[in-house]
Amino acid sequence: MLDKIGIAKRIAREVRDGMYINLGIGIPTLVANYIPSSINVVLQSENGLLGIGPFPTEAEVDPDLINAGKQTITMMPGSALFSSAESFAMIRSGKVDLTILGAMEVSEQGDIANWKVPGKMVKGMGGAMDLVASAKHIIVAMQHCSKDGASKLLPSCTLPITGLRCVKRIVSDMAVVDILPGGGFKLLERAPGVTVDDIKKATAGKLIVEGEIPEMTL
Amino acid sequence: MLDKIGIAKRIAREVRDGMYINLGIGIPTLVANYIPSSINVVLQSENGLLGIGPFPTEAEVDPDLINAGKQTITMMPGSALFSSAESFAMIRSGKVDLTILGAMEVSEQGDIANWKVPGKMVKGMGGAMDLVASAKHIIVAMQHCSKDGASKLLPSCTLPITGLRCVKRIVSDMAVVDILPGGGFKLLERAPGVTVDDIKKATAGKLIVEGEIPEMTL
Amino acid sequence: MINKVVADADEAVRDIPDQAVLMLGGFGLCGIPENAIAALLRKGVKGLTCISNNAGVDDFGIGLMLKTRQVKKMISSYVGENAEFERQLLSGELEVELIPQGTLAERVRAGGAGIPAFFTPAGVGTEVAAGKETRDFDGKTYLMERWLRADFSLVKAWKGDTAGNLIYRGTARNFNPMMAAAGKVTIAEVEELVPVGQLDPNDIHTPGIYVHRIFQGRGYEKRIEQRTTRKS
Amino acid sequence: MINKVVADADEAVRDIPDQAVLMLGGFGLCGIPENAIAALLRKGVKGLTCISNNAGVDDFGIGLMLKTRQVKKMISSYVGENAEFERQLLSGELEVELIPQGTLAERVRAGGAGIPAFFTPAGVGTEVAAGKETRDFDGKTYLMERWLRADFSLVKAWKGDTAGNLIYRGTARNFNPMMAAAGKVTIAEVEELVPVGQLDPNDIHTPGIYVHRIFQGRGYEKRIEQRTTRKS
Repeated sequence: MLDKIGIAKRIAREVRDGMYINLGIGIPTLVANYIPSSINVVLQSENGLLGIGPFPTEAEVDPDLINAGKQTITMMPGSALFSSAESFAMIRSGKVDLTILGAMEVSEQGDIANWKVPGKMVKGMGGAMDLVASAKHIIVAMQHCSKDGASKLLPSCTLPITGLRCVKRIVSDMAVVDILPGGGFKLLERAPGVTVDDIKKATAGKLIVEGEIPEMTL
Repeated sequence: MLDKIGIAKRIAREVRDGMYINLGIGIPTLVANYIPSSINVVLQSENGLLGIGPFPTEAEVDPDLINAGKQTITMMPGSALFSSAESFAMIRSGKVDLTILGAMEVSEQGDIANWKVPGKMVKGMGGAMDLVASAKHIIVAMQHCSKDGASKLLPSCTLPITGLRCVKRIVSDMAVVDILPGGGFKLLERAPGVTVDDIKKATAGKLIVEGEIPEMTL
Repeated sequence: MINKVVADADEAVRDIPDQAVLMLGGFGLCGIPENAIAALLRKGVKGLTCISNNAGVDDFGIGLMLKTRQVKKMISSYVGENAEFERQLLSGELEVELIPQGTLAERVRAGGAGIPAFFTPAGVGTEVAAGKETRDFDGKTYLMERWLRADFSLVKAWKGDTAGNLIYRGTARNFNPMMAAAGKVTIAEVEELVPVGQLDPNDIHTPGIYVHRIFQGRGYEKRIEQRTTRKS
Repeated sequence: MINKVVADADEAVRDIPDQAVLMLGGFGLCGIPENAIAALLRKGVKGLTCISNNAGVDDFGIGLMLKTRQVKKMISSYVGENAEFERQLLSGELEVELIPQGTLAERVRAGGAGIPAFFTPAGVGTEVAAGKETRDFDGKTYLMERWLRADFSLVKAWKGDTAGNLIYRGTARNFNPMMAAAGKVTIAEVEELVPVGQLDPNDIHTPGIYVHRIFQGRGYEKRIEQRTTRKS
C-alpha cells in the first residue's frame, strides 16, 4: 500500500519533459516535489500563473502571489501572469498537457465525482469542472477504498459527478489503472505488497486483468 | 451647402466632454480637428488604441503606431494599447459613447449601407458592421445626394446594408436630420444657403418638417 | 484625458443602492477591493447580490458583509472558508449559486465583451447543466451559458492613473480585469494613483474606458489565507 | 522553463505543408510576421488558406505570397490595398471570405479559448447573416458564430523569451495575441529574443504556453502604408 507521498512519487513518473501541468489541491500538489530536476515542466495555477516555483522563504512571502489553494508561492524565471479568463481559456483550448487531481469516486467509464457530498456543506466546484471537461490527459490521485472499506472505483458514480468520461488513469494507494475507451479499469501495476486479488476485492467496477501485473517501482 | 470641413465642424458640435469616440475613415477623421480644446474626449482606434493623438512629426513617425486607416499617429498621455479582440469587446459592450462614420445610403428606418457597391471590387466591411451593431450613438457624415443628383436618404437602402436600424443622426452637406424611432428623417437644421424646399427635393425617404427649421451654426 | 478620480471609497460607493448586483474582484483574499468593502459596511446597503469567485473569510473580505447581513445572494465558484456563510446558507438566510470557475470567468468576460451567450464544455452531464441548452460541435457536447453583468463592479489594482487605466500585480489580477469591463459602473481602487502619462500604454491591463471612478485606497491589509513557507 | 527556440524562420516553418490553414498576425502592414512570410516564399508551399485581417500590399506582406500564387483562400475583414489580389479574385483564382473585423477577432479568440460558438450582434440583417442561426437575447437579435483555429499561427512580437513569452509594442499587437492562442502550432518571431527571467511576468501579453517555436527575426522593414505627418 502506498501512502500519500508514495502516490505522489508514482504520479511524478508520468511527467514528461516539456509538459504544462495543472496540479489540484492535496496529493497532486505534492507531485511537484518528486519531478526529477532533469525534466523541465511548467506548473499552471488556474488563478493566473504559469510557472509556479517553490514555497517562499519568510522573507519572500508576497500576499499578491498565491496558488489556487490560496498558499503563498514564488515564481520561476520565465513565468507569466494573466487573468482568470485567460487561465481557463488555455485550459479549455487544451494547452495544458496534464491535469492531476483528487477524486472521491471514479466510474469504469471515466466519470469523476469530487466536488459534493450529499448531507455535507457544499463548498463549490472551483475550477474542477472546467479542468476535467477540457484536459487532454487526466490522472486521478485517490484512495482505492473509503475508510470503511467501500470501493471508490465503481461501475457508476453514486455522488454528484464533476465530469463525464474524462479520467484516463488512476494512481491509488493500491494500484495504477487505466480507464479503457470502451469502459473498464485496466490493471497496470500493483503497489508494493498488494496482490491482484486484493485489488480485485477493492474494485467494485469492472477490473480487467491481463497477463502478469508488475509491482510498481517508485 | 457644406463642404467636407463644414460637415466635420458641424459634427464636432455634437461632441460632449468625457466621451469615448470612434471616428471612421474620411470626413469623420477630420472631426477631431474641430473639437474645442476645452472638451476632453478619448478617441478609439479599433486596431487597439484608446487615446489617438495628432499625426506625428517626421521625427516621431513610428511604424508600430497606426490608426484604423493605417495612418501613422501619436498617443495622448494616458493612452492604453490592447488587442483587436479587446477593442471590439469594448465596442460591442457599449463602452464607446459615439461612433461617427460615412455612408453611401441611409434608410428612413436608420439602416445604413456603406461597405459594398455591386459591380465594384468588394474590399470588405472592416470594423463597420461591428461598430454599427453595437454603438450607443451613431452619427453619419455623408453627402445628401450622389454626383448625379440621386438622393442617398431613402425609404429603404438599395445597396447591401451594413446594419439595421442603427443610425440616430445624419449630418449631410445640406442638413442635420434625426432618424425617429418609428422611422422617418426629422429635419433639425439647414446648411447655410439651403432651403427646406431644397432638402425636401433631395430626400427620397420620408422627411418630417415641423415648425421653423433654423440654419445651422458652425 | 478624462479625469475619473474621486476622493475616497465612501464617495465612490455613494450611490450603490439596496438590492444592487455587484461584482467584486479577487481570488480568496488576494486582489480584493478592501477599501470599497469597508465603505459598503459603513454605508450599510442591504439585499446585495455579490458576484465574486469566493466569499471571503469570517473576519475579512466579503465575509464582513455576510456578518452584517448585507448580502442576499452569492454567485461564486468556491465558498469553503467561511463559518458564518455556512450558517446563513443552512438556515436559508443566504442564497447561493455555484458556477464552475472557468465558466464564471468567461460569463463575466462575455458581459464585458458584448457576447450574450457562448458554449463551454464545463459542467456537461453534471448538476450545473440542469435546465441549460446543450449542443454538439465537432462531436463534443457543450453547454450554452449566458453573460453576467453588474450594476457596479468593485475592482482592486496595483497602480492606476487619473484616466482610469489599471495595472494589476501578481496573481492579484485574477477576476479584476473582466469584472472591470462588465460593470455598468466600475469603481477601481488602487495602491498607487498616478497622473496620466506615468504608466506605459503598453503595460495597461485594464484600459480606462472601463473605469468610471478611481481612488487611492488606504491601509491595505492584504491578508494571507495560507501562509506557506520553506526553510532555506 | 521549456526552451522553444529555433534557429531561424526557415527552421520554424519547415513542416508547414501544402493546403495548410494559417493565421497571420498584423493589421495592415503593422505587426506582420515578415520573416516567416519570407520563409514561406522560399519554401514555396502552395494552396494555403490564410486567416489575416488584411492581405498585405502588392509588394509586401501576404501580397508577396499572392504574387507567387501560394494562397488558395483569404479570410479577412478588409482587402483593399492590393491590385494583384483584385486580379486573382476577379479571375476566380483566389477565394475570399470577408468577416466583420470584430467577429474575426472574436472567432479567433474563441478558437484559442475553447469556445466553439458564441453570439454577436455584428452582421444581423446583412449578407453576413446568410445561413447563420440568429437568436434573440433580452430583446436584441444576435448571430451565432463559430470559432476559428489554424494548423499554424505565425505571429510577430517585439520582445520574447526562450520560453515563448511575448510582449508586443504599440498597435502592432492587434490580432497577434489571439492568433498565438488559436494555432495548433504557433510560431513567434520577435525583434529581440531574451533569456528567461528578463521579462517581467506582469507585462507578458502572450504566455509561453501558446508558443511552440520562437526565433529572433532579422532585417525588419516595418513598412508604413500611410505615412501621415504634421509640420511642427
